[in-house]
Amino acid sequence: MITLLIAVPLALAFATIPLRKLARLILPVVVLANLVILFALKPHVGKIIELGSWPAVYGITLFFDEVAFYFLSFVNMMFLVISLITRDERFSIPLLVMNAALNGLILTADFFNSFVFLEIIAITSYIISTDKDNALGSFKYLIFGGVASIFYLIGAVFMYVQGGTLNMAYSSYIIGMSNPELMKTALVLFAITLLVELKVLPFGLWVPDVYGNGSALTPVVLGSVVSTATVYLFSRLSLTFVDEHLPPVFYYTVLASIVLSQLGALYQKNLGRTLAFASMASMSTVVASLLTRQESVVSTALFYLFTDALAKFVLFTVYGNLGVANFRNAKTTGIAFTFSSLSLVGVPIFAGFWGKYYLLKALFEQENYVLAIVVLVSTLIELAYVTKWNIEQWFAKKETTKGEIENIDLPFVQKLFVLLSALILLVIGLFPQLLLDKTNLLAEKLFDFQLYRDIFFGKGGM
Amino acid sequence: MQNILLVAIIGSVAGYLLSLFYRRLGPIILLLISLYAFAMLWEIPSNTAENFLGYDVLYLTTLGKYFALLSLIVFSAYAIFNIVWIETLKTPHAFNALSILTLAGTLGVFFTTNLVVLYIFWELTVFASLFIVPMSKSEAKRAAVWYVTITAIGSFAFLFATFLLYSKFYTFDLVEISRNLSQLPKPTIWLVVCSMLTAGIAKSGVFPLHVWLRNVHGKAPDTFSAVLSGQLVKMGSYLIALLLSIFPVTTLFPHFYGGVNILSYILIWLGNVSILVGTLMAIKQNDMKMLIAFSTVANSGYILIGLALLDQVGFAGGLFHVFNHAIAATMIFLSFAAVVYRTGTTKIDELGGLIHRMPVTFITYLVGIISLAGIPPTSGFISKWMIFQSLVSRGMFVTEIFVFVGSIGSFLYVFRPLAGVFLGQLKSKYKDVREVPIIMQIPMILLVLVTVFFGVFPGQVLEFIVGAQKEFGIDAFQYEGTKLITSMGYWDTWIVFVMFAVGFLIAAVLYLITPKGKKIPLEDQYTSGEFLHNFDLYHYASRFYAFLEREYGDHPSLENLYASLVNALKSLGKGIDYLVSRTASAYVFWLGVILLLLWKGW
Amino acid sequence: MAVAARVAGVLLTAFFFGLTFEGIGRKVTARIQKRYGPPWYQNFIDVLKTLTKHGWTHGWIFDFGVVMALGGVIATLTFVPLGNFVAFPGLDNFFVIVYLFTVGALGMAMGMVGTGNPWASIGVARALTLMLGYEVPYLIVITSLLYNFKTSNISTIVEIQSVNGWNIFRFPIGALVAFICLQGMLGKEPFEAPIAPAEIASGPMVELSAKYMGLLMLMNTFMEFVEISIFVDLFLGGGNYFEFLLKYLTVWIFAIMISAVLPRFRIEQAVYFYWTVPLLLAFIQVFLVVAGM
Amino acid sequence: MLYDLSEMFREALSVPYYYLPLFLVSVGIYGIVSQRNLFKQLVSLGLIDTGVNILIISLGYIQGMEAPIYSAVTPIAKFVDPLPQALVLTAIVIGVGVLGLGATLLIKIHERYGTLELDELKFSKEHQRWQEIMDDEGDVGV
Repeated sequence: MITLLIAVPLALAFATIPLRKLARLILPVVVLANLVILFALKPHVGKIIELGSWPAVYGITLFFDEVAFYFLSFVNMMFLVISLITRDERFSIPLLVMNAALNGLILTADFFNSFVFLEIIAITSYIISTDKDNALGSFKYLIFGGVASIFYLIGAVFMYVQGGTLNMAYSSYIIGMSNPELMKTALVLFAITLLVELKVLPFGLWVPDVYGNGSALTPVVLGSVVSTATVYLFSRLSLTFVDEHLPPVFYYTVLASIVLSQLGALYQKNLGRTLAFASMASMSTVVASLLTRQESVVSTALFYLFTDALAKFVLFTVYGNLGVANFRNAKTTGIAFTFSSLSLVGVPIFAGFWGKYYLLKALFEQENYVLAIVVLVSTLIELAYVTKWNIEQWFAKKETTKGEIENIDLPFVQKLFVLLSALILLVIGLFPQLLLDKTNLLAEKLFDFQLYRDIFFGKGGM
Repeated sequence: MQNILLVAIIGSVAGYLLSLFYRRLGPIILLLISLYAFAMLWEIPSNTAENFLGYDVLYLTTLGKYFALLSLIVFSAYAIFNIVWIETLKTPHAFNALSILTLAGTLGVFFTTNLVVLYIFWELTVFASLFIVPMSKSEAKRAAVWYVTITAIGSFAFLFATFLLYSKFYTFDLVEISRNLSQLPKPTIWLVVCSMLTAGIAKSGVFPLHVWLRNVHGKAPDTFSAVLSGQLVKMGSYLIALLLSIFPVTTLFPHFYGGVNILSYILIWLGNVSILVGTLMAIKQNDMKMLIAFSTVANSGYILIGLALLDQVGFAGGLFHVFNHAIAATMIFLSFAAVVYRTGTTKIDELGGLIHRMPVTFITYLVGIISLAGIPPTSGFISKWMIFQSLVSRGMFVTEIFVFVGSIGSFLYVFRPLAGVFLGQLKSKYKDVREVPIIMQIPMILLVLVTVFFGVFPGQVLEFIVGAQKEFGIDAFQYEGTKLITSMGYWDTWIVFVMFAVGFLIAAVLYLITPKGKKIPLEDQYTSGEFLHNFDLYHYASRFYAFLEREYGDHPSLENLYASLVNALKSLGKGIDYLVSRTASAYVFWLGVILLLLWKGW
Repeated sequence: MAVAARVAGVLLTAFFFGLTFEGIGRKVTARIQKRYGPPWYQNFIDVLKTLTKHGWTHGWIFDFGVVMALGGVIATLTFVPLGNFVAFPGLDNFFVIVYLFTVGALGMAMGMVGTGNPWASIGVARALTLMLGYEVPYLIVITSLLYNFKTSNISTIVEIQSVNGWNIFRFPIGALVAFICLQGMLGKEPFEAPIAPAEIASGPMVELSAKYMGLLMLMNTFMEFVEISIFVDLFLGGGNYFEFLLKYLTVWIFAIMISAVLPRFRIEQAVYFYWTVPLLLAFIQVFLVVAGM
Repeated sequence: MLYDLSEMFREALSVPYYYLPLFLVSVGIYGIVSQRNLFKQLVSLGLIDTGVNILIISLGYIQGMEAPIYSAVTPIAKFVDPLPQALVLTAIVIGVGVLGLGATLLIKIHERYGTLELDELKFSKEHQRWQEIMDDEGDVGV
């Protein structure tokens, strides 16, 4: 049943190639269907699905647990919103394919499959990032992604050669038992690939050119959806299957990335690029927290991830459609923008505050002062430019003339979703426990390799 | 307390909606909320704990009550003044809503000893006020960014300390923390206390984090400057007072000089430098609002010195100075707002002679500066006297230099707007200026009365101060009625006031029995025997203290230092941007390098 | 009632002896400058004459300023101990007197600038700047005394001196500094720039006429009286009423004699001077006091 | 202890059939780093791809074993590992997709800027932005 999440969008994508218009209409329906299936299957979490009835060791398997469920729901909901607000039919088919691949990426329990899905996501991302005639940025992304993905492939094959199976659970168990050092090497290879998608600095240098090109679609899809799915994969690989920390150099790179990308954002004179750098910084913060491998920190990192994705969705949608806006003529949009950006910084009563609050609390409980200070310093820098851009747009100098009136505000549907997201941020800000309970659960499951393994071994067995 | 906060928060939404119909309703709602809160709060005894939205976080200390009541006075005056003044704003709705929200936030700060709740309300205040700042002048946009950034330096340091304490004690309650604080190792205590104080220092505009005040106070909407200087800055002083008194500072830190511990001594030095910087910079300003902004820096220094002394007299003096400066700054900024309302400029040398057109505004300013400069019989003198007494009794002579320079210097700078704006030749441009409407006059007159009243009968204020001192185990300041007593002697505000009246009476009688003078126009002047065709220029206002200014004209500037620091950070950012703008080839190279690094280990 | 009598006593003393000593001062100056000089009662004539003439006023603030100036100084005067003759025992707090004093100064400054004449503004600006100069070393020296005696009541210090001997001998450096500052307070050469008749047409006084002039002359007399009295009380041991007046006259003549032979500093030179030499000396005094010598 | 790179190299160099992938990947990386022409960069990416694919196949190679084809004559279980070969097939397909997409993008870039040389591209991008600014100002003027 869960297989439909991958099969249906993929099949429909290829079926509608001749009928682009139809694809645009089909996209929301498909995503909605995905959501329905998901929620229908919610009682059945904690299952594996073996395709073609091969035992898990040899065959292709999907793994569906709470973590996957929540990530899938989030990704599909974001997709639903995106599909509703996008009017550009050029990207409907790539979006369908991407949806399939994202679902696949989250569900799969097989190294090589995850590589394939990752590549499909990458290719569709390249296509989507050509929005607004941005072929050059897209090409840059392609070179980055292309080189990086090779490491993942090597990693996957490496796991196979050492462990004798491509199944994540089995091969990491076997290697973990026989030679944990090898497991770590493979993880380093995987991580390098994922860091490109996770926008950590030396690897995320493509981001400003791709996000900052003025498109509304690209940064939303890449920033809010793809990154989230990648975080899932990254946390699975680095938390569930490995018991050890990645080499410290990763941690330091990510820390540097947080501060440096904030500085990059501070310098920018273009709002799009500022937001691009900001999303690099926040994603780096999430990665840094994941790298600490502490359950409480990881839980808050996920909290931070979800609220951040939502906030970035609002910011990029507003920027993509309006550019540097004059909010006096678009008050609702302006309020949504301000709420989201304040949430991004972590101003109290917005969701982002609790993200940073729990993060700091967890970090201090673990006595991890370095990351805490880095987070505080980066927040300070972020605060400066976010304030600047908010004020710039609320107190814009130019008075709008009558001719411009049509495009001074978002269209209704977008405005609705933007406002809705901002309100969700506010509600989570007022009742953070709603989300925190979930992320605590997720973090607990992420760390529970025993459970993951038991599900497999109970089912398949060697 | 919960009710007050909820009313204020809901009121901010109501203020927004109602001002959509009629913009003057917003200030009226603010006024009503302030009055309601004042009446409610007056009845609540101190040391009351209350729930807020089901969390047991509100706790009213005497100190908090004192500051909250003071804030409400400032906000009430501000609200009344705004009823008319609001007409000049382009965005009255947001202004009203955010003003009320600022009140809510600031009251929240005073109502809690829970560090996180305090932080939340603190940030609420900052962000509510942040968006008010650029509402009238577009130059204020940059100022607002500085405001929020520098305040955030403080509040993040505070947050850091909060979590550090949490990781040690697993509580956010300040009272409980202070009980166990001495268990921590020394460096940690230093780190925690200094980080927390940073928030207060940044907010109250004490050196070295004072740089935001000039532009924010100077360019914010005119009436809001009154709240900024009279109220929001006091939030910082509140935090300093709370932390210094609730932590057992005197036992935690070793004694240094004259019965003052080392931490207090450092704070006193910050206060000293603030006074010096604030005074000298204020003397230089040609913009009257910026001038008072720097005076706020100097007065925050006074408050800090008083509070850091942490004794019977000095601490009380610091707290009393909070009251005085809040009221005085509000009066001064409101009178400036009145001037700007009629003339549209804040430049001292563009104005002149307004006393002949706006007498009530002038009186407000006059009493304001008398209090600010600490001249009896206004309340401003009492606090200065207390601080002086404490300093002298400890023999802190170096600090005295700064305090005296600040005190005499304040005569210099407050006289500059007095002479340039209100006195001197009336500019022909402003011949037809009228006094501001009666509604704007009301708060000004009320504040004048408040200042003089508490200058003569300081009992009520002292009661709060003594309460706060007792609460934190400091020896209480002694007073009997209007007689203020210290170990080095006492004085009686009432007798001084009476003698002042007697002296005045004698002078008035002398004046009245002597022949009456003949009224002649301002243009009828000694002109060194020259024929003057333009009396607009016969007015000494620009570069009033030029002979003094040039003595320290090429002083080092902290503002420039910070600006260049930001530029340095930005050029780092530019470096990152350069990396981005290079094409892919370079990056893969980097990728390789990183990979190698990984393999070699760290 | 006794209080009222004492207050009247102080005020009348200041009036009669203040004016008389001023007259004597004029005589002394004239003799130093090889002139004959006016009679000793010339100042009484001046005050009475000006008070009976019709003058001009530039508006209510001018009138108000004059009244405030005189009223403020009178109020200050009532708290000043004349040796052991004190109107309000225990209330002669040094800081109260110093700050009450500024009410009069502010009134005068306000009234004079209120005339609308820029020379007055320049004069006031100079006066305030000069004040910034002399007050700092002065206050440092005086507070070192207060610290030493653990009281800020002037009459207590007077009493202590009657037992221990005069402070001018115990604290000679402090007395020197205080006297240099006194010269500035009195506005005598070389610190005369705020008035400087030849430069800025008498500065604050430029627009004064008739009774306004008279009232301010009175005010000036009282101000001088307060300033010198504090010096006499703190350094010369105060003494009884007549001793006090004698000491007063000595200090006054000394100051007059110095002023008669010196030219004037430019204003920033004066501030620079005060903040270097006297301030340094003041700190030597402070060091001696703190070290217990 | 992290995995030692020099160890890995020594191991790789001891096996002759690793030489080719190593060479190809090195050439590819050098190409991407040094070339200022976008098309050449893409080709370099292709070279790396190929190199890695060969590497994967060689990983599955076992000395002296036969091709993994079932027939009557082949002895059972004397095969080389067939799975890497299957994986490589997929990888090749994906690689082709990426290269194809890259080529498409290059065509678009060429259409827009008229060149694929990075140095010229930079200039023309600058030029274009300048042109846009001029256009905007022209609008305001009119």
